[in-house]
Amino acid sequence: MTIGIVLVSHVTELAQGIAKLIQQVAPDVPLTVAGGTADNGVGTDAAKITQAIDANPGDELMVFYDLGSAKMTLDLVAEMSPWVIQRYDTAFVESAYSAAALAQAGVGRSEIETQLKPLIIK
Amino acid sequence: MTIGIVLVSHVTELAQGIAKLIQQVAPDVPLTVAGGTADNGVGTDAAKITQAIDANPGDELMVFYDLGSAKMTLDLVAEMSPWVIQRYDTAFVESAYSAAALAQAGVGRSEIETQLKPLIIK
Amino acid sequence: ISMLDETLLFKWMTEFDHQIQTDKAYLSGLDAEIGDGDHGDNMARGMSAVMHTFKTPNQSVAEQLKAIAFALISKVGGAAGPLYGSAFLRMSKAAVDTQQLDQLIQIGADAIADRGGANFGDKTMLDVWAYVPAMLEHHTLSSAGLAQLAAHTKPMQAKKGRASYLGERSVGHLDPGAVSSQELFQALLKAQS
Amino acid sequence: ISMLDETLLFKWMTEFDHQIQTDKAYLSGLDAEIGDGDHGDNMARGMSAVMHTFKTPNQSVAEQLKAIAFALISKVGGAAGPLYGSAFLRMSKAAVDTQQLDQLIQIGADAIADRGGANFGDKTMLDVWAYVPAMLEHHTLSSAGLAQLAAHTKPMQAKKGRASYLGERSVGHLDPGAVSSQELFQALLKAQS
Ligand SMILES: Nc1ncnc2c1ncn2[C@@H]1O[C@H](COP(=O)(O)OP(=O)(O)O)[C@@H](O)[C@H]1O
Ligand SMILES: Nc1ncnc2c1ncn2[C@@H]1O[C@H](COP(=O)(O)OP(=O)(O)O)[C@@H](O)[C@H]1O
Ligand SMILES: [Mg+2]
Ligand SMILES: [Mg+2]
Ligand SMILES: [Mg+2]
Ligand SMILES: [Mg+2]
Repeated sequence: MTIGIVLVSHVTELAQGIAKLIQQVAPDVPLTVAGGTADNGVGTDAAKITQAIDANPGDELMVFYDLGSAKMTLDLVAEMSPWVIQRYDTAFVESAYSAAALAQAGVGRSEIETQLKPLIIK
Repeated sequence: MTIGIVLVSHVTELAQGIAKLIQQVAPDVPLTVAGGTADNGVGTDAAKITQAIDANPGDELMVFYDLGSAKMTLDLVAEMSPWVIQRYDTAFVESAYSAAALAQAGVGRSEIETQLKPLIIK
Repeated sequence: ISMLDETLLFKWMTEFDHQIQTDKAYLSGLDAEIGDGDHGDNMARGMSAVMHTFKTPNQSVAEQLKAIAFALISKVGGAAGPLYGSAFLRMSKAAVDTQQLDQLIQIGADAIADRGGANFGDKTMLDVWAYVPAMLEHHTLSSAGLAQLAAHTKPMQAKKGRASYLGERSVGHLDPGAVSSQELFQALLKAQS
Repeated sequence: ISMLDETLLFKWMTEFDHQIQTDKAYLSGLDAEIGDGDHGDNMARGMSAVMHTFKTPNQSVAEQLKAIAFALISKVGGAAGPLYGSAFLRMSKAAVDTQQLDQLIQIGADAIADRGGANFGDKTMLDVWAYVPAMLEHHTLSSAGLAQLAAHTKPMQAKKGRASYLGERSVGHLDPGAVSSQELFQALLKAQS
């Protein structure tokens, strides 16, 4: 079961920036992002999120997000999706970075989740 | 005493992305960012951080960062700086957003710090 | 008890769209006070997409509600998207069994509560939606009553959404989502009259 | 007890620069295992800048150490920048009063501990720096001893820096900063011989 990471943000650059940070330490972890509205304004786009989920080749997806409305759109999309999707209410940048570094080292999802516990803040 | 916010990240796009998110809710809060190395690679640049601090017109600066090495460069720069600089070991995106929204509403630094307490994760 | 048929649904959405387009700047202005200042623009974009869904002919109420839901989910771009969207989506599923308006609105309110995790008094759109079903059932729904529901959010402290980041400073402002919901149900009254 | 004068400092940095440029890929490779794979590149960039500082003529040891510190702080771009940089900066301040090498290195080690908040055994460069002053004092500093200090970081679990994110998975790998520090002091031995 390979772990994939999905980042959902209100801002395109923010999602892409975290991706850049993560790819450096986790080049082999499947990573896809959804950021901003359809016209790249500040907000979330259900279609972009769906695409980021569908395009991620990971078997189990760990999804991180910035603010509450991204979470709600994500939940809506996840409910309609056939994939294994787990959403984390953790510090966005820090938890995505940790999860990626651990996944790169071959750590499994439940062990990663244990490590993410102290980062739950929302 | 106006509050200014400074974002220090390993990645240019990440700092700018958070800035975009923040400016929407806190258009009047002075905000400056330092992201990436001098050649915009992944890392931190003391000169960029110094510039972000010097260019911020706020009287007291609240500084948020992503990873530990940004923190160390920031501390070094802050020690040599004549300004009032406070660094927070909090969830990067979430705490910068909260602080900005509160500063925009006219809330003072000590009250903002109380609200940031649950976001201390590093 | 009034029923939701295709005609009423079309009139309702037409009135709501009209109101939202008119009040776009006002709603975004409310959101600027305690949020990010886009609620009117979000809803205006969403309602334009909703009006497009009526171009598909001969849709049942359930089909039409579903199309409305997807338009809102796709186009609003803010928290109001998944919230209004979930309400209409759940209503569309229920509409296969019932067209009774109070029941449908109750189902929509439950969907909003489930999606957002808000309680009554959290200064959200739920503070309007939650009270409308009983008013419909008892034929007491009025424009003044709806205005009062929205006004009640003013002294509340926000516990959900962007305004919750402001803590006590969210007190003293109307919740933009509550005001757009007030307009949604005022549009229903107009459509019924 | 050996003293740090302008000549030794120049030879030391020249040897270190040479070693770092040679081992750039090796050090980045170590960092790729438990970090972000840039430590060799970072140090190589930093040391090139350090060598430039020797172009300014007639600098005292204190002035030269300060110039080295700023070159590292400005150019390394990773955690090693503020760490090595703080060490040399604090050494430059102390060099006004003492040029005794063991004392200066001790001051550098303290600066690294203060800047990074690491303890002994946290799998960082401190696990090399911390033991060098006593070895210098007792004339037991050797290339083999330095290699052993760096090797000791292999079974350690990282508690600081990027490797700490890996928890137990950081065990079994050399710490890249400990290895570059090993090379720093091996360069000192060469410069003294
Ligand atoms: N968790 C929630 N539960 C219920 N309603 C919410 C929640 N979060 C936000 N809202 C509603 O959404 C409105 C804001 O909508 P909008 O401005 O479109 O979204 P955003 O905050 O993403 O910009 C708020 O005024 C509030 O009524
Ligand atoms: N808090 C710390 N205290 C002491 N040394 C540290 C600390 N953080 C990192 N290091 C050292 O820095 C080295 C990594 O340097 P480098 O790769 O240049 O930085 P980065 O991790 O920012 O890419 C580690 O191998 C370790 O020796
Ligand atoms: Mg809004
Ligand atoms: Mg918005
Ligand atoms: Mg590195
Ligand atoms: Mg690095």
